[in-house]
Amino acid sequence: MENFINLWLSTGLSNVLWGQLVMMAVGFLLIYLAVRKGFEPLLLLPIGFGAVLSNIPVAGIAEEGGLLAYLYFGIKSGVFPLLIFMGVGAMTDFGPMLANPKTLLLGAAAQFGIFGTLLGALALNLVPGLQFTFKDAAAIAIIGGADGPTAIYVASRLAPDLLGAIAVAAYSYMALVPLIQPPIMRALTTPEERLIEMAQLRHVGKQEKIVFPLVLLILTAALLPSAAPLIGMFCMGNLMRECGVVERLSKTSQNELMNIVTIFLGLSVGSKLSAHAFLRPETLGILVLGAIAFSFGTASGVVMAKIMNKFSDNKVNPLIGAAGVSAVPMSARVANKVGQESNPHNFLLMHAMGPNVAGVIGSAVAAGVLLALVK
Amino acid sequence: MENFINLWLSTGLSNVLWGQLVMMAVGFLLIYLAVRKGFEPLLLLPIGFGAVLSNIPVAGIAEEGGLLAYLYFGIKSGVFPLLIFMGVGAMTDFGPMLANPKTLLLGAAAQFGIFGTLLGALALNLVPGLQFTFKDAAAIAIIGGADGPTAIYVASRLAPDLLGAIAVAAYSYMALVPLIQPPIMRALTTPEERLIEMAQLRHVGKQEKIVFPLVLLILTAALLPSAAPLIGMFCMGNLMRECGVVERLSKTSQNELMNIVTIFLGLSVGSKLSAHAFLRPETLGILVLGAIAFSFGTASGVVMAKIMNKFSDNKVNPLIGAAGVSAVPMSARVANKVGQESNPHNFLLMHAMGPNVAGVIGSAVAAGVLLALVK
Amino acid sequence: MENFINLWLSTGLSNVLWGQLVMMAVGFLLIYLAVRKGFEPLLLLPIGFGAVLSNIPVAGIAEEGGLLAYLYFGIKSGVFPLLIFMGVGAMTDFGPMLANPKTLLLGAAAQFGIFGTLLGALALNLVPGLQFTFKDAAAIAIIGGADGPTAIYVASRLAPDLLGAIAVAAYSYMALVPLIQPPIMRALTTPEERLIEMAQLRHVGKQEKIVFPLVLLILTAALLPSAAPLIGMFCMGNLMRECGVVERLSKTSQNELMNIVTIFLGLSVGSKLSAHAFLRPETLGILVLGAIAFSFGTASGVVMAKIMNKFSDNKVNPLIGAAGVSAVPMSARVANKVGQESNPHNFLLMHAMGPNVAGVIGSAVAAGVLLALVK
Amino acid sequence: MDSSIGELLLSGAKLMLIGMGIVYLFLALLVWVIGLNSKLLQRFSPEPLPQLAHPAPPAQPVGDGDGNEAEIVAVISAAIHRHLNN
Amino acid sequence: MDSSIGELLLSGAKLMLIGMGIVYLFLALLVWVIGLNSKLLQRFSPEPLPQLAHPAPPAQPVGDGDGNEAEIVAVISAAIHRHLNN
Amino acid sequence: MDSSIGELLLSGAKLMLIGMGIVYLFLALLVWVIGLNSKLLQRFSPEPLPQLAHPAPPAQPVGDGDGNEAEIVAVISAAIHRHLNN
Ligand code: NA
Ligand code: NA
Ligand code: NA
Repeated sequence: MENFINLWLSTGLSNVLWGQLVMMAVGFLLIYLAVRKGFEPLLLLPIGFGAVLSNIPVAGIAEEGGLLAYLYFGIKSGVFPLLIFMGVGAMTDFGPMLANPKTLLLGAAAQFGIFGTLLGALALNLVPGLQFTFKDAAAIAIIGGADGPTAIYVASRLAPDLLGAIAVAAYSYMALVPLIQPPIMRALTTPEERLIEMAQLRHVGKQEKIVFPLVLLILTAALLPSAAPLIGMFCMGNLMRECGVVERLSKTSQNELMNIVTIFLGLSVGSKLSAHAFLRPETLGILVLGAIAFSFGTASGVVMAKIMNKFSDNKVNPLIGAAGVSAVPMSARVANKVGQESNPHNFLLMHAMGPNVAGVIGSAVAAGVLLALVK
Repeated sequence: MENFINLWLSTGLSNVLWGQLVMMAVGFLLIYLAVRKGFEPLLLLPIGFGAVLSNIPVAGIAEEGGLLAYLYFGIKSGVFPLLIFMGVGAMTDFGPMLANPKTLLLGAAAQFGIFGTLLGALALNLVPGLQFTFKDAAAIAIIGGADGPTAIYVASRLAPDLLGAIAVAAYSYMALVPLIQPPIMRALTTPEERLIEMAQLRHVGKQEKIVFPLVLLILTAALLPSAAPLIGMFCMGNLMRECGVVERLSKTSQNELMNIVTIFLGLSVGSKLSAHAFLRPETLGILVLGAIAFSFGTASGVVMAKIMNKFSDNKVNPLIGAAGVSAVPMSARVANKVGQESNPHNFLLMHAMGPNVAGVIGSAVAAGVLLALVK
Repeated sequence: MENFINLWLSTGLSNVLWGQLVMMAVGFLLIYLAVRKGFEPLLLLPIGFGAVLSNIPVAGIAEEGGLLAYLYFGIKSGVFPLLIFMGVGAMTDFGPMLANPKTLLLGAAAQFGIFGTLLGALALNLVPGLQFTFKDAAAIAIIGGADGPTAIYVASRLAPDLLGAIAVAAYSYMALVPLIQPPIMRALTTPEERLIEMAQLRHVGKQEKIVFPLVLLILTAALLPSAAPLIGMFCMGNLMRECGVVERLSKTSQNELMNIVTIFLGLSVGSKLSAHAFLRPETLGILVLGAIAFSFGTASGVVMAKIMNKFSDNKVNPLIGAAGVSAVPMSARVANKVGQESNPHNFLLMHAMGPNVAGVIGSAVAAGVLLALVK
Repeated sequence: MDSSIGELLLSGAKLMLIGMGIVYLFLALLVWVIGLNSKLLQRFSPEPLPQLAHPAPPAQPVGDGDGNEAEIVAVISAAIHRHLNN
Repeated sequence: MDSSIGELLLSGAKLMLIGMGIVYLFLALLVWVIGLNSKLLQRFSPEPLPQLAHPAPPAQPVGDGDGNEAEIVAVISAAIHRHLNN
Repeated sequence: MDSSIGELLLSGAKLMLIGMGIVYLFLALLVWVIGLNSKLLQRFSPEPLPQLAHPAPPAQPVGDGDGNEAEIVAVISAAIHRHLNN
């Protein structure tokens, strides 16, 4: 009898708290979105599992001594996001951007999504019940960078408590880019602008591609050392890709190492989806702000392109400005697709890859600014 | 001269203890069994090396600051067996089990091997010189689960001192399945029973395969949270396999990650094969009990199948009951082979895969019971 | 305004020290050598990045809590070099050496490079401003082993402060083998000797290849346990390669695991290239000694071959003695190439692989001696 | 000490009963849930059967990482073979 | 509290200006450096253009690990196809 | 200080002698053991020589992970080539 009572007391049912139930439901929702809707499945599936596992009562998988607590150390130390960023660097072809460097400015403009959201997060303090410190606001703002590892790296440094919500918001909105961006792009452009065809990109030599990551690293070291971990690992990955003499390392950092770290990163991010950290009015604020951040970023990129067209003869199709938010390669594809709605023979994909990868650099730079100035 | 004495004093020969010699011999025996006899070489080869390396005098490879001491942390934390279990999940096709869910009961019955052995281990306290606590007995019993990572996980939690002997016994007997099982199977079945042909398995849809790991996870969370780390990681692996949207992660967890962790796990298990932990009468008890555990599990599976046949028209070939011990896929192959001795055209392999993978779940559930109730 | 001052104070430019600038330049030089000159790019590229990243002012990437400080733990613990050594074992074919075991003596002779350099390093204490302890000298001497992981392992144990310089010297000179060795080889051999054709190697059976790593492990355990971590992991890798039953593990340890650890190892070695540790007169001494070590090793190998020819009818082409320094497979190729200058139809490559892999064992043995006797 | 062994054995027997009970209950519950799930899916979200009703594909329990490669090799061999026979 | 929110917002606005300024400056600097670099390379170390001036190949941002295999399969299929059509 | 350097050098020389001695002894022992082992194996467990007595295959010291793929590609190329030449 005593054994049966012990047994019942050891079940999840007899111990579960409402918050845990809700968070497990959130975890399953993320898994559903990943599997059935194809929302960034590589991250949202492990994050969803992390959320479910860490909220199972009694098991304590995310508590000290549990699997997820050990894995989380990879985020706390910054190792996981930086390794992912190295892999992203090894996957990135800067060719389109180097062929048309002006598009870097589109990537810069789109970072307005970050800083505008910062202001928005601070303004939310006016809403009773919501309270964001300056650090919180900065961490939330980085969602606007539309770049997963950057968001996780910054949040783990500035506001570890919000990490779960921020990562979920960032990846969810990145998955929603094909829904969020087109209306904004159409609203801000005229039909004529959407028809602009761009000159074919010049060929970019191997040497330029090899020199670029080194130059980027030097500039970062000189001007913005707080961004050096992120950009440094990114440049290392990219140089491994382009130099052609360390194929083995480049392949592994793009594939096996990336996959292993992705599984661990997702699980550990999910372990931050605890009821006490997530079921707060602040989370709603974060989700709303995230949507705003993406919209702002998209809009600024498009508007910047229109401004550039005022001052230059080499017209830029303003749709590719939307790709400046990063969300590689999704937003570049969106730009291409919206462009082809107007003219099916207008291939913008390559042109949009320029601002797209510029957006990655841009948000790493913005992350550096936040890490340097927000104390 | 002094230098020569120092030198001689630094050799292994001048420092070796008898126990170390014997344990190195055990290590080489394991390597021999792995390489020449093909006994679970993926695990027994690294375990053998771990045993040899950790018993080399002076070198201190398994002592604090040594390689194997660092690697062992992956077992102590539970990370290694859980990652292996994720990989096993990603390698498991639940199709045959879902097509014929009744076979789950065969996987349940075979767990009698675990609990019977528990009783046996406790009874061994009657033998003078042997002493097993309740925790020890539970850790030994899990050998009957015929599942490597589960055994290592449970042993590392309940009786780390016995880990080496338990892991070696588990893997050795798993390798011996083709020798241990057939006589028992033949003894407990009539020739007519062995001839039973089973209906072709129905096709199992993709959706059922996707839903199953989620349902299993929910039931575990609700009823047996102590099994949640094991079953949770297993389900994650299986969902990654079946969902079709994270092929990269599924492949990596089945291959590279699995291989890396296997090497580390084997070496660290081997590092627990120290003379002081292994050269005790208890080890002999463990080896004897392991053989009994496998026999009991096999017998219960077969008998359960015969009982089910009494109550159902859909006859089950009782040979596939033996596959309930898990030892995937070896015991399913054994069932198939023994069946074909009677009728070479009777293909039982697919039918035996059902109880086989059910046995994995069954022993994880039993592990959960032990972890919950043995304090 | 205040913000702008903060900003300026947060830049690298306002904080950089001369030493950091120089070390970043060294890092870029290593990257240049790797990418454009093909100098051991798999290691020198990550080492170069490690040097650059760890010397970026303000960022503190190699300081406590930074990425490189975490990665360095893999060297401090010895785990990284030992895993690399396992991978090297899995890549090594001992066939040519087993076919002609005499060549082991060439591998032994070439280790004179190590011990001669030890004496040289100690003699450098006569130069005012240079100061090497006995431990320092032993760590520097191991450069003469021409084997990266061995050098890193020994240096991390005996003189962690010199690790950066030692690793850079070791890999740089390994890359320079095609320049350093040929003049020495030509100077020490007569044209007739260079024309010696060697008998075709006998076929070496699978069993011999399987038994060899086990025998080597036993001898090491008995006689030189201080070399057991290195040689043990090496033997494990080699047995995994030859036994044929753990193909999965062998492939992974040669490829993905090796690549991952190589990236981490390179970065962490680079993080030891700090101004304070590298910009010392001692570094110059290390570089000079490294060149001497390689030359001594080459010369001793060649001379040993000539001595052996005096006592045996089975003539050995003394050029293959130079391959005894290890630097696998570069120095074996050099021997082959210099041989073909005299007779384009004289294929020495296979014959040179014998002393080449013997050199790996030889330097691991020498490392064991240093670790055992230098306290 | 004998008495304490008796107690141990008693606890062991209890644990055996409870343990086997839970294992059976849990897996029986799973049998029921699988059946229910299968029915629900067939009613609300039926999947088209594959053209040729074939048995479930063989499980690949361990080490099937090279499957694709094997397939490629098979395809190549076939191609070459046919070619040479032409 | 209102006043402190006002202060927060003011700091936020400042940070926005500085932040966007730095991002623009940094990337504009990059534009200039890329141009400079391209010119320097063309003058001092020109690369031969590829035969057929084609646009830069598509970026492969994620998961192209199987590219080679796909290519192999494509090559095989083509070979077999031509063969069968012979 | 000079005297201590003298001592250091003396210890170094000793270590050199001992070290080279051990290296030689160890590897010479290995030579003997390899020979012994080879003889024992040939007597008690002879392996059939491969059909065509060929020299030991080349060592693949680093980075041969893609060997198989290269082989496949080579086989394919050959197949296609022969095919096209038909
Ligand atoms: Na961005
Ligand atoms: Na089982
Ligand atoms: Na060497």
